[in-house]
Amino acid sequence: MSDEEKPGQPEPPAASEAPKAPEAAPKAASSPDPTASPAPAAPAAPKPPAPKPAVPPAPKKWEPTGEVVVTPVTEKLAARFGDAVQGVKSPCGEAIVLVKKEKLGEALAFLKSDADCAFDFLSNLTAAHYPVNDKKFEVVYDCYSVAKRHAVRVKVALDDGEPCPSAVPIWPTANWQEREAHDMYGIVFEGHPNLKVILLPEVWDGHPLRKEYPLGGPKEAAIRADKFAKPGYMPDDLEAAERIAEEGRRDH
Amino acid sequence: MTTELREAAGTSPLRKALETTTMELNFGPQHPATHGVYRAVLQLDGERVVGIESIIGYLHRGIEKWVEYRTYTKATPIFDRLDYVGAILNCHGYVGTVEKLMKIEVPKRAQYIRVVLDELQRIANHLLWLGTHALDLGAMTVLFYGLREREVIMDLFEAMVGQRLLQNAYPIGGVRLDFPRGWERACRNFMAELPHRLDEYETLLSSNRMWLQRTKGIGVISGAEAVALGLSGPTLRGSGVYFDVRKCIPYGSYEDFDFEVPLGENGDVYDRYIVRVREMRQSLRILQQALDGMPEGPLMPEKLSKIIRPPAGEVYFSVEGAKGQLGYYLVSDGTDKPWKCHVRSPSFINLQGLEKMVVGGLVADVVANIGSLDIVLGEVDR
Amino acid sequence: MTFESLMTYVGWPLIKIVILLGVVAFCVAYTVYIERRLLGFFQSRVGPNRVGPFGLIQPIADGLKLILKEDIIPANAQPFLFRIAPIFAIVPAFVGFAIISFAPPLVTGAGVVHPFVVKDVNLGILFLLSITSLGVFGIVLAGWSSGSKYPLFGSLRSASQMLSYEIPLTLSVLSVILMAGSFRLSDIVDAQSKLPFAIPLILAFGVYVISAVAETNRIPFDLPEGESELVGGFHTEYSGMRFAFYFLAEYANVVLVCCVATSLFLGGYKIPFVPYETLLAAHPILVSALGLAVFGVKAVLFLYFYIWIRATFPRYRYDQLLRIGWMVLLPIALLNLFLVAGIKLWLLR
Amino acid sequence: MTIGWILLFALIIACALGVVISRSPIASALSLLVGFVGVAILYLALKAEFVAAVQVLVYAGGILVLYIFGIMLTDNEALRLTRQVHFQAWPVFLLVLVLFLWMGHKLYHSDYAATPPAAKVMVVSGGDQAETAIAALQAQSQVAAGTNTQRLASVMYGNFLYPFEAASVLLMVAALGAVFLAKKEI
Repeated sequence: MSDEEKPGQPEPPAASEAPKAPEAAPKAASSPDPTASPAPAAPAAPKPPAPKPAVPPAPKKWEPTGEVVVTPVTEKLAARFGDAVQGVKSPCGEAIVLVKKEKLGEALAFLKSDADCAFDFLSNLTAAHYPVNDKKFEVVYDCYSVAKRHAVRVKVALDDGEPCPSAVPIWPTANWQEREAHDMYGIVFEGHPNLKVILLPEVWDGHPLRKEYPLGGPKEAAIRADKFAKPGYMPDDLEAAERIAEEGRRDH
Repeated sequence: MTTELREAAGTSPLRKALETTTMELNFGPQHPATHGVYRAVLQLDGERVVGIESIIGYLHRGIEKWVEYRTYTKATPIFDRLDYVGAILNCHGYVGTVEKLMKIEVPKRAQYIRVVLDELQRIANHLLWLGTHALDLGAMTVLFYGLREREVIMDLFEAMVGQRLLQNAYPIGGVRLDFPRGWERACRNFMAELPHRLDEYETLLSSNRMWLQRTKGIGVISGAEAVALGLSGPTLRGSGVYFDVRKCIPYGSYEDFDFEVPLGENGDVYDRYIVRVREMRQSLRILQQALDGMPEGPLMPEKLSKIIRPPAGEVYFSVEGAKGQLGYYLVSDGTDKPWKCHVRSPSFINLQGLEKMVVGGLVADVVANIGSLDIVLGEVDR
Repeated sequence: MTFESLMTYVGWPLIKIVILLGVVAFCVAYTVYIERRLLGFFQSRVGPNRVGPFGLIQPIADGLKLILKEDIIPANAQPFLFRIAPIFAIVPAFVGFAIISFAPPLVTGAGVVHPFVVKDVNLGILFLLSITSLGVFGIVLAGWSSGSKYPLFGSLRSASQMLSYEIPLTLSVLSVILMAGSFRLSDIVDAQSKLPFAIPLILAFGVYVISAVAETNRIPFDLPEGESELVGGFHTEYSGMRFAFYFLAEYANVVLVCCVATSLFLGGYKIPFVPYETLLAAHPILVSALGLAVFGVKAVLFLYFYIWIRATFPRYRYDQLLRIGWMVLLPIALLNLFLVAGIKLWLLR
Repeated sequence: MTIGWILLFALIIACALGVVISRSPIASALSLLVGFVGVAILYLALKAEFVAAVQVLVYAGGILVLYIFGIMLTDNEALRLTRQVHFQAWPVFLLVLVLFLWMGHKLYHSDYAATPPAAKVMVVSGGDQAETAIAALQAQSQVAAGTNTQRLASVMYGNFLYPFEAASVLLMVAALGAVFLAKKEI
């Protein structure tokens, strides 16, 4: 047990260096209006930055380490799509390519239909949120070929609210996984047959896996705020709720 | 002639009464055959299913969000709560992912111990599945027999790691403790007993005409359809597709062992059933080899920092879970907490195949098909 | 009206009915207990063993619990039908016992005969069939009046199942009637003095057993209440006492079927292969007591067989069940009937 | 005793009316059930146990269940909106009344024990008066003496075998026709 406890203790601000810091900005933007679910407010754009002392100065971009892995599949993709396909560094030797959004549908269809690639099995589809990057979202496709037994990961970077072509026509298995990514990140998949909530309740506000979304959700943040409030304090002050939630998060 | 009659009835209320409509049946979320809080809205024409809409998320606990606020070590036990009847396999998937990302070399003995526990867990999972599946189809005795054997495995787990259901079995890097004294003998006793028990179940089910009538030719899904739908594990192999992560993307020393991957032919409920039963026998083979060829050596790698801080980057790693390919997509930002962790849960994706299996069948077949998918709602909803 | 005639027409039947009702209710309650214990043994577990020695008071505890529970009537239900439906189920199940002779008649001193039957009706078996055919109303009305879809499904299935299986059941009973030449149950039992009908009428016996399992809605034919599909089937919405009525009705039907099978096919209170005349030499009370015991043993053995089936088999699907009824059992029953009629006409002249 | 009979008759007639008048189809079906049972009691009183048992077995336990089966599968609201009794109700009622009076008159004034449409009476009632009718029948055919059931059987399968078979063929045709009509497409 002791080795589990230790990492938690020496946790000065050093632990939350790079990407966690700029959470504050989009959070402040989203918190007053948690109902903006499908296309949430652009981070920090309409509102002045929240007055927070803890905001570190220069947000660093999220950069993977390691080196780019080249396999016959990535070569073939590069040959076919040229600049639209770009290798991504991997710390553990995985073949990853970043495809431009315009070419994504074409590239995925090519991966499925090409005789050498033959990626008939979409193993995993998910999304990720990098608030500090230029393009804030990534959709990740882990393709596997049951026949050829090789794998490749295709990624596409998206702006907030930018639609992504649906992979359902290519791999039917993408159906629920895209719905889940839509639930969790608010990514809109164009051409999806039935893009509606799957894991969340139908009336859920916001997209929980976005980084600005507090653990426990806005409602719980408000409840926490209420608990610490003085008598007569209005509990709908979401600023304070966020602050308390942040404290709670640090406690974890 | 009939249409003429209908036309003759005109627009009178009588005509309205003569019209047939489909019936909407709410199947779950509290229903004995949904194995948890799964809800399906069935469109029925008489007893025939013409449409199904799956509604899930009743057990969604936001594990993926939660993990982002935990250190890598502290996140480990959370994943046991996904598939709570195959917890060790979840744990293996997660620690394997971190190990792959950090390029940690797990000692050979630890790998073999993991194989032993994994396969025991797989057998335990399949035993519970067999019992509940049989109970869904009305054969209640098999459930109690299956639980009886599973109990032995639970006791083995308890002796090994101190927990029965949610074991938190592996730390990142290896295993915590070696087999306790006498454990191996107890395990071998169980392994000697199980084949006879399996024969017993097969006498009760595989050679039972009623069982065959309820399962053969029901919920057929072809290999190509199954691959396109992303099904994996016994559900996919029941359709005759050779895809087992242990063989195709080997991990954790599985390449050392000699075992077969049972395949079905028709992709029906029976094939999925028989694949799982045969898989248990193959798991016994692996167990035997792992116990016989157990290497000596350390249980944890020598150089492993107490604070797990992987390099920034992303990784996808999958193990053969009890239900299928159990994958973890992990993004690290170089800190001691994951930036993102997504679980490719086989139950969630296999459940998509249900629509293909049940439409056109009867209500009773819905139950058989849900049973044959072997879903655990903790894993579907995460 | 004299006292004696009053006793003959009202008193004795009433006393018999009261005794029979008590005994049957007791037997039914303990059938549940026996089933749970036996299932426990079949499934390598214990079964109820906490309430009283060996859990013997368990049925009483269960009954008390059910009586004390709230009687819930769903908002969508049709209250009147919902209330009376359980009565439709339980009355036929209990009335059926009226014609069964459990033991040889007790002959006392001056040639006065006390038959061990409430009323040995002339058309006994026909009466039984027609009364039990009314039991389906309890199920159909329950499903209809609950205002819920699972009970509706259950009762639809039940109605078609009971109608389908009544025909082979009746045909198999008909061959017994042909052999015995009478509808009267005591005549049928007497006709089996030498040999139980189960041996010459093995086909009819098989058809009867299968149809009876289906008529009483038990595994493998328990589709109307197939719990993994229809939750509880027709009684999903029932609770408390009204649920207990259905529960009792089901087990009363099981006991009834066991008793009827004993009377029709297993020789009733006759000891197989032992000439009845040798027994008559003994004391009359002994004869009756022995007959009662023999009847009980046969019925319990049949019950054991029933429970054994439940522990072993999975459930059929609805369409398969109907197919078996119409395509397999009905032709077999018809064939058997023709065979028996032919034998009776030409061989046993 | 007579009061009991009058009550029974009243019940049967009330149930018969209930079948026709009731708005709710399920109530109609239930009145029909009570009516069937009441008629069965009448048969029992007339010593036609076989007919009584068959009445309950076939009509109450079989056919009525099919009716209810049908009712359960239909849209009840639409049925409730359908008018059960139309403008022709009163003329029909008068006509039926006339028919009943005529029948009563005929029954009251005819000495049917002597004339041989006895089989009809036999099948319908099987009562005490029918005993003489059977005696008359026995004179012209080889009807065996025995219980009520046996005699009914020998009449039905002896004298009236051809009408009986014709009726069954008719029923078979009706059943096939019903299947043909009910099937969506053939």
